[in-house]
Amino acid sequence: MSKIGKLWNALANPDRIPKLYSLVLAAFLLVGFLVPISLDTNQIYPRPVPQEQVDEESPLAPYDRGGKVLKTPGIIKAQYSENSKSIGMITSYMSPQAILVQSISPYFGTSIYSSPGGLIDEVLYYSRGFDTILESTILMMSFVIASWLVVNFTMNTRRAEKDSKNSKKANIKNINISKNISKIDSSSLNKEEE
Amino acid sequence: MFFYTGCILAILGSIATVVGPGVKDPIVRTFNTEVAAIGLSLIFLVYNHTLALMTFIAATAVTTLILLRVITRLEEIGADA
Amino acid sequence: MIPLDFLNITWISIILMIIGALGIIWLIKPIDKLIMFSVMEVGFLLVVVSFKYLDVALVIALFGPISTVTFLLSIIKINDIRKRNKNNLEGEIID
Amino acid sequence: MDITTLGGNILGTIPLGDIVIYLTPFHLFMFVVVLIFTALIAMSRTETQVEAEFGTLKESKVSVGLSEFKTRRFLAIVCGLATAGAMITGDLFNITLFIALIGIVNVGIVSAVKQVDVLDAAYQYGIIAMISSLPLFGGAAMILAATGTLSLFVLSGIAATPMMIFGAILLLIGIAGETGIAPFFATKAEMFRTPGSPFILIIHLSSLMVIIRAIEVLLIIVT
Amino acid sequence: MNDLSYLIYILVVIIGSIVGLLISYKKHGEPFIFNDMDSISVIIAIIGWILLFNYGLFVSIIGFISAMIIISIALFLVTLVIGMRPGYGRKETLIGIVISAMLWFISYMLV
Amino acid sequence: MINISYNSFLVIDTMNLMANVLINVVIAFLLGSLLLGLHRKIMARIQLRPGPPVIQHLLHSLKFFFKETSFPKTASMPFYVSITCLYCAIWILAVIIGPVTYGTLLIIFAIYAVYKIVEHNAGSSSGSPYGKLSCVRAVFSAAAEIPLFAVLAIIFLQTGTINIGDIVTYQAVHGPLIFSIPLAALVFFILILSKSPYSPFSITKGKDIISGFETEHFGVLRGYMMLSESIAWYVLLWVFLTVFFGPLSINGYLIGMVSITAITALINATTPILNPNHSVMSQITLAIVGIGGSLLLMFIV
Amino acid sequence: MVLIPEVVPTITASLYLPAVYLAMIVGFLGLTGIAIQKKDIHILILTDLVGLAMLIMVAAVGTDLAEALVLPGLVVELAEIMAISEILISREMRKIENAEPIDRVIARKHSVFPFPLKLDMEIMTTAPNFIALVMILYGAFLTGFTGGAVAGGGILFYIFSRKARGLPVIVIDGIGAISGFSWCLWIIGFVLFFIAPQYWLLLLFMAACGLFLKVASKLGLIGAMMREEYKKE
Repeated sequence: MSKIGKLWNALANPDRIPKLYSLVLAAFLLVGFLVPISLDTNQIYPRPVPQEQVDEESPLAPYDRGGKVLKTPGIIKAQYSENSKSIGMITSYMSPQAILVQSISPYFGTSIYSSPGGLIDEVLYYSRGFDTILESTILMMSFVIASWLVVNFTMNTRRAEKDSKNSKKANIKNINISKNISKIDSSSLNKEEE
Repeated sequence: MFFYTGCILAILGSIATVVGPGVKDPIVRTFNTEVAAIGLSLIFLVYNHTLALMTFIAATAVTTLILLRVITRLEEIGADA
Repeated sequence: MIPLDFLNITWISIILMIIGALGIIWLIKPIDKLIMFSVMEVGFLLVVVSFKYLDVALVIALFGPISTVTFLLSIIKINDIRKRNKNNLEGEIID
Repeated sequence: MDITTLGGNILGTIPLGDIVIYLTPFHLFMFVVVLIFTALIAMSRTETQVEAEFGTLKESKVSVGLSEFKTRRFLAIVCGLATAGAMITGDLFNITLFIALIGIVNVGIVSAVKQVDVLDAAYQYGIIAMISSLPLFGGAAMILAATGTLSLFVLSGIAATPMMIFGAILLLIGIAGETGIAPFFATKAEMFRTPGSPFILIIHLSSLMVIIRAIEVLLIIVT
Repeated sequence: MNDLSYLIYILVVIIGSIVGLLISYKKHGEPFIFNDMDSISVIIAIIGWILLFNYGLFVSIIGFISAMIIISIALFLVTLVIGMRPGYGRKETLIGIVISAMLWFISYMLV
Repeated sequence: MINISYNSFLVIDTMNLMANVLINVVIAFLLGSLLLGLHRKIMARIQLRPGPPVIQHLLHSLKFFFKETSFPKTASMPFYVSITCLYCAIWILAVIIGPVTYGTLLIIFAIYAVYKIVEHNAGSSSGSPYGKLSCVRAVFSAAAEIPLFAVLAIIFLQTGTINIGDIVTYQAVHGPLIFSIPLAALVFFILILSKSPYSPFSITKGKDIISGFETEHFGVLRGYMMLSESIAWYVLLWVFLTVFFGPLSINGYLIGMVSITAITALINATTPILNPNHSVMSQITLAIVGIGGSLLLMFIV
Repeated sequence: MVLIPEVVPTITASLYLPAVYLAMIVGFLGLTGIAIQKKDIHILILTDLVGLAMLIMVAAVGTDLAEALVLPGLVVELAEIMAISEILISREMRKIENAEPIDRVIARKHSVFPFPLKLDMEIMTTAPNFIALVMILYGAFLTGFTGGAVAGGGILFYIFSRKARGLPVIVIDGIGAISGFSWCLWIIGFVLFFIAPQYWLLLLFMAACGLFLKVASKLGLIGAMMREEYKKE
């Protein structure tokens, strides 16, 4: 019983939690090898065979989904196509500079279709736009956190100057003492690193 | 073909990251994750996820930057973390 | 089977990548690793080109130097720091 | 299994493309509760922790500084909105994204404090939040692969296969890590020792609400 | 309206015990002593328990009173005794229960 | 004409519902506080003390409504007051969902979660170190009690519904659930035990931290807290009895509630309070055993 | 003529199983690595590996949707690694600041704040202008998250190889404000998408450019952080 108690107490130590968690997860991933896994081929937003469009020398490979600019929509198989009235239009749209690039070289399909219009825009902005809101919010929040820490703490240059002044003063004052101390002290500091 | 090369690279890279030679040095470890990243890039390429691949390349560069910053910073302040 | 058959773009890129990967893993000195990293990256660039995605190749080419420079900088900096710490250990005060 | 057996009759849906937000009494209740708490957080000021000192008759006061207060309040409100969103969304991947957002914001809320122990706990929690992105997104992707859909409406009509159950358990592990239920409670509980009661309240609120919602989602998937 | 009657019963129980508590404190201001039984509370307890156990009988005898009222009165009387200050009213309750149970048993056998 | 009559019918229906809610809430409060008083009395008798009268808990809660209310200077202001209102509101809502309308169990689950949050914030919003400790412990205990509540997933898997009314009808056909999923019932009982006063699991209100999260709430606020506590106890017992024992008459409920209160009192009087970590981990172990065991049983049978 | 299949092609479907197994192996290795590591910084690096496993798992589905879902996954990884690394740094700094005063004289004197790097690399003076220009232009052409990342990389590289040090706080705030506004632009674009689908072209540009600006400015911020780190004398 006391052993269990000790174990339970050890589990309450924050340092051990990530390790415990990763162990549990790793063990569970091994279970995944026993589970029958197969891809259901009836997916939404399917795409053609890899390299098929390149072999056909389509200048828009690998994101060519048909359609004509501002006229006919491209082919998109969405979950609820009734919720998105103009589905496929974005995929079929190309900005003027994209048309220019298309006429220059047949090997720039990716960049053509990641400029406004194109498949990813269709999915990211139109049919699943809410996901992208969240995604960019996550990025923004992490930047808020990081930049707040940077500005107020880890990179506070004003404080750095103040501190360096202080430490210089202290240094001049205690130059003798610090000379004596530094030997002991720095060795103790660096011992941990080795 | 490239798919399996990608798999090999990813597995090799991750093994090396965990128990490779000299991984006590965090910089070495960061380098080794790069191998796995290239393996992943290959897989993206095979699936024709080229946009994701482009973003991944950019994001990897930034992630590496951040990691290296942490490493140097910690080394600088002599932290034992 | 002619040995020169292996000189097609697929095998070259794969061999380059594998060599690069093994090099990154087995060489311990960071600078050596950096060189091998470039080798691996070139192999990957080759693959992308053989897939005919030139724009992706462009991005890789652009980000290549950036990662190299970052790695280089931090390697130099860390070496610097370690040297200082070693000096520090010998009792020298750095201002 | 029909969604209505779990949450009550559907009061309405809000279609946002493929992502359909749906309202049942259960989701509405959770949504409203979270919004009430978020509103309260936006209004209230922080408490001051007063503790007696040893050896003297003085007392030490720990309170939250102004700039810290503003940042933390902002993050807390975002966290509240994210939790509210996670309550009513009807898309699997959307939920995982909401949960990831909650995780990162939770770390942020305590990241500004000065206590080393709390920072340590926040760091460990952050590590778990990062690791748990594997089971979260992986589980969602696995369910997508097994069924070809992410919409909970459609998922509720599909009978469970072993692969779906595997994905669901992966999802559960991810949520357990991200929300810090036992046996992973320690990192999260340590974070609560810092002052700023309204803000750390939202950490707790989000995790509990997400667990309840997760149980509902898992039941939808599994049956 | 089933719930309402139970609400009334609970209220009666509470009022009964409060009144009982007040009465017993009025009556016994002294520190707790094991003294003998209080005859009035014995009578109240017996009446209360008899009413509680045999309300069906009483309803059939006196037709115009509903069961609810009888039970309410019974509960009031019963809890008046139970709710007395600690140590008081225990023996009385016991006697009440025993006697009324016997009575109920007899009436059950007879009918 | 039809329209009017329909409207008046609606009005009568709403009035009926309101009256029903009111009656049930009052019953919950009164019966809950009587049960808590009984709990205290039984514990006292087991520990060979005379103990206070059964109505003492009720008198206490009423008493606080007439006391002077004061607010700590350090409190986090709107929260400090509103948290007690929320405390009260969620349990009244639980009464509406449970005994009045026989709604879905998930909402009661959610209410329990909100209750843990209220407990947490009541502790932390006052600024008192005891409240703070209680707040941290509330997080601990929430980590353990929410999985206990997750046992309702088992009920769902067994009965195919989570609606209380449907569960009752299911039990009327198939017999009480306590016979088919006894482990789930045990886990739910542990939850009730952890909510009862002086229990080995009630770390948030352990006497080592004075009164835990209630330490700094005075006067009317405290009155509201005690009121909601009684309602909570009643609701939890009601849910347990309804979900696991099937359709019961009101006398059945009464007997069930009294006996569960007596059992918890017996357990609480004889066990010490556990250290927070141990409390959490033992509850979680029980939850895992209960949920896993009942799943196994369901697969085997 | 383009042919979009109704179902996932068999090649993609046959790749699914090995890809998922690969993800599991990589994830397993990373997780066991985390379980046996003791130092926090190593754990942080290894979580990167776990993130890779997650990306493989998502990408293995092999549809357009999967590709769209890879992007949020990437962003989450990037975002979390950044926030957490910052917390790690600040924790270690607090630790050292709170250490015994006798240590502090030495520890602080040369450690808590980054010291300058004596380095004169040719590439740092000549290359940035050109690389940054190309990348920003290309990123502006791409727009969206990808373009933002590319252009942001350029800005990052440019800022961080400039010579002067001591970035005023206002600049960081300014960058933050730009990204905040562009985020709002993007949200407005998205909401209007559903209210007024007939203006989808305009809204598409709003959303794409908003996201582009946002991501680019954010990454530029990292450059500002890095410049403090690798400042020159």
